[in-house]
Amino acid sequence: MDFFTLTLIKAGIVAAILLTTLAYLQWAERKLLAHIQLRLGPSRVGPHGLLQPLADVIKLLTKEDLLPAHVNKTLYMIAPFLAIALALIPISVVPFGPEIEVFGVNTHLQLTDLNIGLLFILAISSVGVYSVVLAGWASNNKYALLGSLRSAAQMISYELPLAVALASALLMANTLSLREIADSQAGYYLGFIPRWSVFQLPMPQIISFAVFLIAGFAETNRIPFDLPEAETELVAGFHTEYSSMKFASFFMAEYANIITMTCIATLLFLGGWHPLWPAAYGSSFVPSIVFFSGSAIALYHGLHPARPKDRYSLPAVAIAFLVAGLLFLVPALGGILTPLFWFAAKSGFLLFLFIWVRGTLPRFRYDQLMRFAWTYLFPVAMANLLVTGVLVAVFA
Amino acid sequence: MSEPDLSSSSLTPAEEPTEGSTSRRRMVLNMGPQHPSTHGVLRIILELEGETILNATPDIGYLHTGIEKECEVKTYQQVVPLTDRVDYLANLSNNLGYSLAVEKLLQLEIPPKAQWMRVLLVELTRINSHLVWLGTHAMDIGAMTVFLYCFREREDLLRIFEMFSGQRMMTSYIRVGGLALEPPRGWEQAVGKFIDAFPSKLAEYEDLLTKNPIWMNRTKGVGFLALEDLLDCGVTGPMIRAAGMKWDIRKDEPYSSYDKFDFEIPTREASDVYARYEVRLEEMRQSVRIIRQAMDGMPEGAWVTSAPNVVLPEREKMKTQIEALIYHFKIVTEGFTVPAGEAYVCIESPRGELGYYVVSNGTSKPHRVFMRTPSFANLQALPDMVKGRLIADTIAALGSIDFVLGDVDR
Amino acid sequence: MLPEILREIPVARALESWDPSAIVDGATALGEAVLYIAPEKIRDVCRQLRTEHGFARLGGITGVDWYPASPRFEIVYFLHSIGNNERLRLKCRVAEGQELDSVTGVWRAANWYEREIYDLFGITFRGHPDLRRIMLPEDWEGHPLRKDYPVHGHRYSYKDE
Amino acid sequence: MDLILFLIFAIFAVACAINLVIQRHPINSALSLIGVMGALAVLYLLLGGEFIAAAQMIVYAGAIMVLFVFVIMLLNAGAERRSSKSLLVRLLGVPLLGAFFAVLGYTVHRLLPAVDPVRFGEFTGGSPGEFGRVLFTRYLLPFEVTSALILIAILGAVVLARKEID
Amino acid sequence: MMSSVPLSWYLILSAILFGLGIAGFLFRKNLITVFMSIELMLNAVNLSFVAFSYHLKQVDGHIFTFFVMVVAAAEAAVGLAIILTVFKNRSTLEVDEVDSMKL
Repeated sequence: MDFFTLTLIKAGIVAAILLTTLAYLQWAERKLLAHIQLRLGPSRVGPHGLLQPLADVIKLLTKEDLLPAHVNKTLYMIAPFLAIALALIPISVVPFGPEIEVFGVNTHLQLTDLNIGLLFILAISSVGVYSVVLAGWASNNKYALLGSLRSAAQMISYELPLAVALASALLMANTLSLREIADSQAGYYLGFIPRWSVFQLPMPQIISFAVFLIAGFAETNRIPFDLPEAETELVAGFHTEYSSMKFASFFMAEYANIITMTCIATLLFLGGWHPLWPAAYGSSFVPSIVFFSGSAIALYHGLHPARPKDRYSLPAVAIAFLVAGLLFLVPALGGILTPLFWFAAKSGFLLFLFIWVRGTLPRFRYDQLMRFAWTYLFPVAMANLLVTGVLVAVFA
Repeated sequence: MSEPDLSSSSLTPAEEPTEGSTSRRRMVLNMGPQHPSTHGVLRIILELEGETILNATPDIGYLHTGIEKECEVKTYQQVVPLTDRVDYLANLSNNLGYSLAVEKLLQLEIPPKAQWMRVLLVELTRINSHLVWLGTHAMDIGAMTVFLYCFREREDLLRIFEMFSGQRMMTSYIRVGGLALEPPRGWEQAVGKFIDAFPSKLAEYEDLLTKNPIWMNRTKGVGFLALEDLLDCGVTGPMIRAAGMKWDIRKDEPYSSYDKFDFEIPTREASDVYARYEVRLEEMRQSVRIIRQAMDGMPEGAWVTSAPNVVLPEREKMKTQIEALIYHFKIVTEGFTVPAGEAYVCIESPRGELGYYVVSNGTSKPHRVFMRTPSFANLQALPDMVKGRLIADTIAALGSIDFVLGDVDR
Repeated sequence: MLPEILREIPVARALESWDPSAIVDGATALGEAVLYIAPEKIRDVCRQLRTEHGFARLGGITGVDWYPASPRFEIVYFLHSIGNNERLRLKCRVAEGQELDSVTGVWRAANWYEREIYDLFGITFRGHPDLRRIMLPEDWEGHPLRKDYPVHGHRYSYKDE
Repeated sequence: MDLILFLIFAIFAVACAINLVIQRHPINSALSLIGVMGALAVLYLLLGGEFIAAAQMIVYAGAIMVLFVFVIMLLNAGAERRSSKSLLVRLLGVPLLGAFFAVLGYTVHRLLPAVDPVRFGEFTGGSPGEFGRVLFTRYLLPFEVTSALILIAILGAVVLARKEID
Repeated sequence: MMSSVPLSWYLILSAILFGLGIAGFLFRKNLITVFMSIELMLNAVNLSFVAFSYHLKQVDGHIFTFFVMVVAAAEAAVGLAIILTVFKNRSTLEVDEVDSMKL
């Protein structure tokens, strides 16, 4: 098939899935957070609030787009655009699975494979700080300015430990192509311990994984590092003056960044789409089992509904899960879907972590945040890099 | 409060220093009157260098409703609903303080059951107020979940208040002479259920905060003010107990038969935000203890005093006896008269010393009601707490003062 | 001129011996002691009470308007000694237009209370560091807690609107 | 394809550079400079410099320029004052500059020996692997010297920007 | 061949950018803008390095570019620190006004 056509099809699929995930990640966050806090979360729009993202989008689109009088207009308009663009670009080099064959066409489950894929992501994300800085500056508002100053300092500071943590994982993978990085983690020690980066010899990258996650929290401005938009201090930080879709784009950018971050973590540290244990021990049946048990649970609750409307919604969910589980058992599809399942499961777990932490921790103070980056995170990441380097040099 | 620099604390909003002046790097930030963490309409004029606060000037009065003036045109009993609106998170404490002052002027004897009921309700109010404080304070520092946990328990409390008075917040349940209504059927079960469950809920909050390193980083050593300064600023309540002063009006000048209850006064030495947090949490535990004692030893008897010229007669009597009807008519139309004189009564509200100074000129309306509200005095200590610290510390310090703007502005 | 009834209060006796002209009157009612202080002496009396008699706390200051009596105002100081567990009320009778010494130098707590009285009663305190309106807007006319201030029918619009 | 990409990004770079020079407010100039750097990164990619293109974005656009923007925001530096220039300068400045560039371009074009035009993908020596190999063998000494320089620069910056101890 | 670009075009672009850098350096008065003009000149030179590197099919030009970047980073750190200090002492960024050696 023609390269352009193929890329266009893949781009369409990725964009559709990514944007849906963005919308539903927000729904999932609200729902999960609500359950952590012993409340229900969105439940009015659609069954279990499933249409809430749609309602939000409609609401935000139809809201009046305010342009405050005192802003620097050009930069004020550019900033949210920049934010969403720079947040969506990196996903183009992320591989979601191995090479597959669909309708006789061999292709990678990836938009494009750059041999400097990781550098590309770093390059794009390092520019991402401008959207925040410009938004704060252009708003001509003191809270926004303070927020963006904080943000600039924070993102630069945490980029260092982040990059160093990546470097130690790269030392073992010995490539910058994300697909090759994931492939370097295939296989198992003793037949069952996965050779993921976090377990890989000579130096398991657990420490750099932790550093990467913490710095990732900071890079994406999530609690406990959400100082640029710390609402109780700076009202809403850099996007205080934004409304309507411009405001929404900052939020979408934040969630897109989180998704990118979890994808990189999965690829670099958790072995990408490689299952937790070998297919010989039945790992390829895991997705079906998961979906079937989900289906059974939904069916059980549908038969004993807590609320009247669950009588219909939960069996519907059960049927959907059943179909999904059966799809994995179809030989032609199973080969494609199983790696995707593992990739999504690992990223999903990390996303859950992001939400969980938000429900648990308070916020750092600005100076504590900077001190944490420079006096704990960075030295730890450096030491880990050194040890990894020595061990790789000795054993390789 | 130290002597403010008049030249720099100008009230014009967000005045930009003039170009080329040496103070060009100083930024004036208007925190409030609409700001997520000023809990109402408080405005703090912050002078910043970077994020360091050079000077903080609170500007109050945005919620000034002239309650003290309004009291002068209401009859004595009509003032009670106004006191609800002073400190709207601890309205029963305000009801009690005012009622005690008027009762002192009238020299009324309150039956034991009413007194014990009052203690119970006021302690429930203390828990209620502290829950709102803990929730919003934790929310300010970013711990969102604690906020919702606290409001879950507060909801139970508001239901109990509704059960007693028919109102969730503006209860007006404690009146001059006793209580407004007979305690409802089943209040023992409702209150009992709450205080049985509450200690485990407190433990839940503590799990999320007390040993949390981020929480400790944010609160320990923040908002410190030495005991002498606190006394000098007129600060009372949990804040002064967190500085090591073991002083609680419930113990030192017992009112409403608090002397018959057994409880501890928690104190800490550190005088920072964390110490205030610990003191208030411990106070909630002590309140549970007091409530349990009040429930176990609740005396039998009348819930309102027998003073026909002050307290409305029973419905049945009013319909059958002419004296009762006359009293009812007189109290409803013109209120009861209070002998000329003045009385100052202070009680320990959740925020500190809550004093009511009532001056009577012998008519049925007070000549002057002065509310010595704790938040007003406590807020004066804010500038000294935050000078030289960061913006984020202001948020923590503000939360630790636990002021209510209605209480500040009246 | 210490009234007989105050002889039993040690603080009153001590003040009397320190400056006989400071106390002009006094009363105890309902178990609360009230001393009427000569307005020009109030700051010295407060300082004396704080340093010598342990009244470390100023509970508050307020005013009472006895319109149309003369002198019209009473300024009431609520003093408290935590150490002795003792409360004392000082009063100054002030005529309209008469100034009073500020006690902010004695207790910092007096700052806002005096501003409040300045705002709501219109009594000026000499030596106050920052005597501005506290509750009402700066350009408000009149002093609402005065008895001759109308309760109804007042209109106000913010100047900069 | 090469030509189109080159033209797009070359014109973009020049436009940004001109904007840098004529803008009065430093923040606009800084953003223009970031535009120039982004365009140059793409041109590096066209010339086979994969690593250097990424480094351009990470180091130049992502770190150095953030520092600039940060300082501009911190100082809240206002727009430059307009200076009074003579009429001659105003009228002739821009055409003269254009003419100068034309002459310059012609000279460069003429002086350069006829070589093969640039074709994308012909030179792959700029990949990170190749780059690293040369950097850490042939250029090891300069590399170490540069790291010492960076260290000294950090110390210098800290000393300069530190608050006065009073 | 229509779709390829002569090497000289890269060099001309580099020259133009360099010239604009000089123009900015000479005409601008704001210290920070002057500083940024210098960065623009460095970038222009980098482009020539990379272009020559392509011509010679050697990676050395890239390495030179890399060193230039590192030096530029060091320069920016120190330079901006100096600008901060100048602004702190004189509260201006105009080149013309920063003309005395001492305050």
